[in-house]
Amino acid sequence: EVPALKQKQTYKVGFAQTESNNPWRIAQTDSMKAEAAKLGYQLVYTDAAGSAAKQVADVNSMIAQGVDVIFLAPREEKPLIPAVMAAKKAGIPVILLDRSVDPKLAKPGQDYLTFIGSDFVKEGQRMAEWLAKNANGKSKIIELEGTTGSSPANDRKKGFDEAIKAAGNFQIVASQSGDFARDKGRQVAEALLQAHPDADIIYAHNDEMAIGAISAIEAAGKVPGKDIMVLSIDGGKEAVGLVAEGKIAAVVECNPRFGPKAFETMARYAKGEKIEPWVINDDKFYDSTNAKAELPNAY
Amino acid sequence: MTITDTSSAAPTVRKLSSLQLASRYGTMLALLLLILFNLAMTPNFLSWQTVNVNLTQVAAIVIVATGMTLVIATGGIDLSVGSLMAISGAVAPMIFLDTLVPIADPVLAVALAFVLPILVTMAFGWFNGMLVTRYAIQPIVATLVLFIAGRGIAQVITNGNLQVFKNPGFQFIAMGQIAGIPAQVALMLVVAAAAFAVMRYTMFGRQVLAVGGNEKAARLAGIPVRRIKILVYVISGALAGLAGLVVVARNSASDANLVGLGMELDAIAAVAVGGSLLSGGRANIIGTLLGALVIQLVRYTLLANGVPDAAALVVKAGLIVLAVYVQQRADRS
Amino acid sequence: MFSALLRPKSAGDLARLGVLLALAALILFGALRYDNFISPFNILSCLRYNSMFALIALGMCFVIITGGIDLSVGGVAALASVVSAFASPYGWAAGMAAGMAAGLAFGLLNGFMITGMRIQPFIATLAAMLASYGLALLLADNQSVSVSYDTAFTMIGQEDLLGFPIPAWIALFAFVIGWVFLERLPAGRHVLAVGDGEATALLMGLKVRRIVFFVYAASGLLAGLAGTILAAQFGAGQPTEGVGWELFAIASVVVGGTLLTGGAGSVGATLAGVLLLGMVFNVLNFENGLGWISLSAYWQSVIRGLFLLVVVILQARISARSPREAS
Amino acid sequence: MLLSIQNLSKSFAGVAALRGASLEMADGEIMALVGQNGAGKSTLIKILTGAYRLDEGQISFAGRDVSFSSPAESQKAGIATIYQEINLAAQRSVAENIYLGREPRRFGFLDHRGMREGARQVLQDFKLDIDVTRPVAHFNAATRQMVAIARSVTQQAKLLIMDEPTSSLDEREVAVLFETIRTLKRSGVGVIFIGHRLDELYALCNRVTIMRDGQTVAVGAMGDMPKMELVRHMLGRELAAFEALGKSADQQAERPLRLELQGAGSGLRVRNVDLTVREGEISGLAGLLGSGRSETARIIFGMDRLERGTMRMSGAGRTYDEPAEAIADGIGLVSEDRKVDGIVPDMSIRENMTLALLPKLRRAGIVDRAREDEIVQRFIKALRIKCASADQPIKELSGGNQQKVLLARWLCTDPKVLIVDEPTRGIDIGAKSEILKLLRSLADEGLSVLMISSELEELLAAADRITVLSDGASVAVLPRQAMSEKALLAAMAHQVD
Ligand SMILES: Nc1ncnc2c1ncn2[C@@H]1O[C@H](COP(=O)(O)OP(=O)(O)OP(=O)(O)O)[C@@H](O)[C@H]1O
Ligand SMILES: Nc1ncnc2c1ncn2[C@@H]1O[C@H](COP(=O)(O)OP(=O)(O)OP(=O)(O)O)[C@@H](O)[C@H]1O
Ligand SMILES: [Mg+2]
Ligand SMILES: [Mg+2]
Repeated sequence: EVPALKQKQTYKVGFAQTESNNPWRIAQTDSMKAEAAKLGYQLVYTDAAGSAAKQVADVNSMIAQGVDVIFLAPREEKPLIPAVMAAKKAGIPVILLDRSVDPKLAKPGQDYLTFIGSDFVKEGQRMAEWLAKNANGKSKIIELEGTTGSSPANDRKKGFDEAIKAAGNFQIVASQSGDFARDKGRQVAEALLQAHPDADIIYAHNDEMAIGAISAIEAAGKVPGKDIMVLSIDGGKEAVGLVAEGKIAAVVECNPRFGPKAFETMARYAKGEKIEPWVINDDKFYDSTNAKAELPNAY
Repeated sequence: MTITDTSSAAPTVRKLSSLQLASRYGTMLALLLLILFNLAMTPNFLSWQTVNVNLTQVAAIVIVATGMTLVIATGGIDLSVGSLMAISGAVAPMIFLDTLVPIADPVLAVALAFVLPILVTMAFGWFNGMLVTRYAIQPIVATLVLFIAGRGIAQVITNGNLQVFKNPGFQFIAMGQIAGIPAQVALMLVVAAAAFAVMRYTMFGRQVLAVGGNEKAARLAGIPVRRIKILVYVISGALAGLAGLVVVARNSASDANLVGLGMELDAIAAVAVGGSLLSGGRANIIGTLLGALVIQLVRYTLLANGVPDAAALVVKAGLIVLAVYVQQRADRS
Repeated sequence: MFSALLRPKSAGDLARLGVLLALAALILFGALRYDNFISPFNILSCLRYNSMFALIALGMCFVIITGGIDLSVGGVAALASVVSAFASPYGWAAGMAAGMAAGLAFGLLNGFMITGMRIQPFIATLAAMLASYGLALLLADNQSVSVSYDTAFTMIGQEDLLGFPIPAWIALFAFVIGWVFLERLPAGRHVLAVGDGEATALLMGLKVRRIVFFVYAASGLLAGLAGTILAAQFGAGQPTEGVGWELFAIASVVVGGTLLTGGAGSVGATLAGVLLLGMVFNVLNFENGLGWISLSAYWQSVIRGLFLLVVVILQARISARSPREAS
Repeated sequence: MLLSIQNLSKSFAGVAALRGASLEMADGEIMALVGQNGAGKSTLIKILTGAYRLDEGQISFAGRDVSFSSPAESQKAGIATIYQEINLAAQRSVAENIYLGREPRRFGFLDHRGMREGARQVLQDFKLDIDVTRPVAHFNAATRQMVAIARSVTQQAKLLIMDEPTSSLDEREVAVLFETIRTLKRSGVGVIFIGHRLDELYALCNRVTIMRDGQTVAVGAMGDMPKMELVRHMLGRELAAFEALGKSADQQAERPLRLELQGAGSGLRVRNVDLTVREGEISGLAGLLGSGRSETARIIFGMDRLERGTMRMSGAGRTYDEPAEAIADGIGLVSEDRKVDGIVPDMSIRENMTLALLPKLRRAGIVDRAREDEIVQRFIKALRIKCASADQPIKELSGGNQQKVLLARWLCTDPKVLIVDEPTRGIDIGAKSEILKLLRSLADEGLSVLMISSELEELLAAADRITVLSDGASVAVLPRQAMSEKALLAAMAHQVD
């Protein structure tokens, strides 16, 4: 069973972040910190700098420091299992944020409390389904993948590729990693556009690469939104603005503001409520129909 | 003073081509093979746009690798270049976006956005040089300090946040054109040409090589060893700073987390593929230019031919080894 | 090592003394400032985690003594973790053998590139780093590979023996062998002499190539072992892990007073260097937990850089004050 | 026949270093191998021992045809070698160096104690009492040379090769070495001895092989070969007599002082040195090894700080923090260890030669190539530097020719004071007299030369005045009238006995 959590005035909570090298993670961290500050909790924050192994060590140091709850944004599904188990053994409930751990090895409500977040596979699917309806005759896709080996990259590719195959009529002419980065995304897009001049859709695994791709399209003398349709995931303000401008056709949101929901879930558990195994984050979808209106709400 | 000619036998003439030429041809050969391969295999390779894409993408590497060549020529190495790029890339937008202090005159702001970040990275280069000379810390370790802390500094001053901007004046160095040549390509050529001239014709160039070749002998010949070493790190810092500006200008955004990430390895690989010994005493700027082009073209080839990222790593590794090997064979023959 | 510390003879001895003092000071600082810092849980989990780095640093120490460098250790460890994860269903021994074999294979490749093809170590091992990551990703299909929980494989990483983590035992064992090799076997002298100058060692009749080949093979093997522990400890082969390990290892070796120019070095001080640098992360985590200042990850890297700076400057100072060397 | 080398050829990058050289010797023979700088002696040795590969020729050793592919192999076969540039692992201890590659073991482990004791014993035979656990880098060139010799002698080889082993030894040490060699000879060991000091060769060797331009030009018993004939074979011409050097006119006492040290001291090695060098004279500096001559030169040249006493250049008080300052004041230094702090190996002869001249060769930061080439060519001819072209890397030159380039490095800066530390070390007899003559003619034009040398004969022949150091202090100044070998030795031995 998941360790119990006493009701207290204030808590010492741990938040084990995986990395801080992109705007999305930074927004997530800020949201957690802001919420902890609002509630007057003490937040023990660690950053694993992209290493699953270090993240386990970080969790262990939180255990040593005797935190009440651990929020864990697992870098990877499998390697974080030992951290989850160690916390359980030490009597500290764990709440997973934005990525889950291998369900075969650890179960919600048993080894950890719950998983709060959205589904990367589903994000890819949603994008593919939207595209199937709104392609307007475009069909040749360049896919800009995230960092090779990272789970959002794997899942967003899997969800999209499978759904687009099911939809038929589409062809992924090239699929290469742009490392979730604007500069790399641009460089890869430049090379791929050059090698595949017939491509008319670019699907990027995050906003940054999509924005890089737009400048690659412009450098190649084409018009984003007209000659080439750009699709993205994340839905930060800049990207939503570009949807409003018409340069990006559609964005699936993946909201990083986890703070309120995370701490609310924790409070519910302390009160003794039963927590569902998956606290779903509902993410928006932006396209030309709603982008202008939603722009102020984008993160 | 008078020295009388007492020689009896005329010195025998050497019929060997110069070593430098040979090693340059090694890299050249690798480049030619790559181009031939692409002509045969890569779709739409033969076009001006291809040249354009590759040259603009290689510009930053060449600029950094030029500074790296000088550092390596003194027997040093500079791991901090990527972090310094991040710092200059972080500072520049803060100036013309008025995040630091409001500057009324936009022209002045842009001018400062060019000058100040480079001064900052030069100062960091000076810091590297001081560690290497004053404290006699080995270059890999001395520059490892800023490799680790430098990016942290850039992240701290921007709080890790992306800075997005549109500023045609500033972005001219990446987006502009000079006589039909993209500005960053022109910049790259100017930097490489200047470095070439310095190494070949000036006293400073000679002294850099002497310091790398035998530091004790250089000191005994009256060469200001410390000053020369500090200077190459300052130059490397300045060029890294410049490359940082080019990269952020090209992206209309500065991301302290990612600008210049891994650049040190690309730059060092370019220098090595280009035929300069990492142990110092040699500097082959043209080789570095060609080496960077080889690396860039390998990347392009793999991308354009749809080689998956993982396999691309293996192929890239193999090609670097091959290029260095060919180059060294040529060198020894 | 200890007699040398009591009566330091060379700059190296003094630097080694420095790293031990720094380690003691840091532990004392942590013990006084934080609750539970010297709790068995914290110390043992620190040792468990850092044993991987210790193994890599040991190999790096030998490589650096010959005046070389091995940038491939992180990538090789990642590859080995994937390979051993694949082999783990056949038992812990099979997993371990497979991981070490993968590491050794890359070590031999490095050795061949450096001695056979005469490619500079920096470039050869840089290429090996790229290639090993590439292979790891290809084998693992870009994902972590789960190890088998049916065999005893995870024991290698997760269990204790006599109250002490098994990975730490493995690392300790490796260091004892490394120490005996370097200090007590003729071959250790030869490794040191090669680092002093390859041309000289050659003229003195040493089989330089064989020695250089050997140290890269050993470094690969140890990286393979570290990768195996990585897989066992975290229950997965991780093709994207290991980034930056080579720099950590280099820094540990240097902090331990081994010069990158080769020809001198100490196994024991390297271990102290690993613990010192590993402890810094731990202290930073505890400092965050105090809640006085919440250090962002960014400040942490600035502080780590500064810490490295302070240590190497202190070392430089110490060596500068040691007896002057004539040449 | 112990060793027979026939028709050996070898070229480097198209330049022939050996052209059919040969050498034959029997057990228990001490063979002198002589020749001008660059004649190919060291190359011959390196091929024989497997450090270089031969292009053509046959070698048989101890009755078998051999072709060693590495020094390790030749050592195993019973050839012990000291190469010209002392080759020891600088950071390893003396004991380890002596036993490197054949360490004493106990149960497979290193026998540290046995190594220490053994090394101490061996060195005692050479009358050397040093701490064998200290790195060799801590010792001066002479001590290192002795360690290298001890290493080779203890290898119990059938053939012992020594390439200029005495170049940095003083007479006492040379005597000890020769005694050891003679003992080895008696036990049947063959010795090849390369050297430029003819007296030594006559004292030690029983046969001689003479090389010129990569060929063997004469072989004979040492006793049947008069000195003049030997030199003629070596040079291919007659040698002008050593004594013809001449001295400066006698009124030198009235000449203005150029460089003056009074009570100079630095660290422990230099305690109290008084020294004067006048305009246009060659001032000699003599002393036993370790007496502090080189260290005195280091002080004058700004490599070490003048901690006590005063130094004056042309009457003005001076202290230099960096060699650059000394150079700017018109001082030059040819250091004693050309490999460590002389040559820049990968640079060309031209670049090496003009290294110190660069500031004067520059116009707006650019090196004036035309002038540079002109100067370099002039010196290559004047000093008869044997090279393929001025753009050849200096590392490819023979030791003696490298030394000439270094001398040229300073001569071309037209200095006021030139300090030469062992200027003729490793230089053949022909070039040696040329260099001494050159120094003399430069002095006649006003150059002040401070000459440090361990060769008394050379000092007596060239110097106008000799200051003798002992244990870091100047103990005597011998004016020309008082100079004699006896007086010099007496002064050098001062305070030692
Ligand atoms: N590694 C090398 N590369 C190119 N040329 C070389 C090399 N080693 C020797 N030489 C050339 O071979 C010739 C013979 O040199 P060697 O060193 O054998 O002369 P030596 O007789 O030992 O002279 P010295 O008395 O000055 O030591 C010289 O002209 C030298 O320039
Ligand atoms: N007994 C000794 N033990 C260790 N080192 C010594 C000893 N004697 C001298 N040295 C070394 O010799 C150097 C001082 O001698 P220095 O070279 O100045 O004398 P020198 O008279 O010029 O001798 P040389 O003829 O070798 O040039 C020092 O650097 C010191 O390291
Ligand atoms: Mg010689
Ligand atoms: Mg001396």
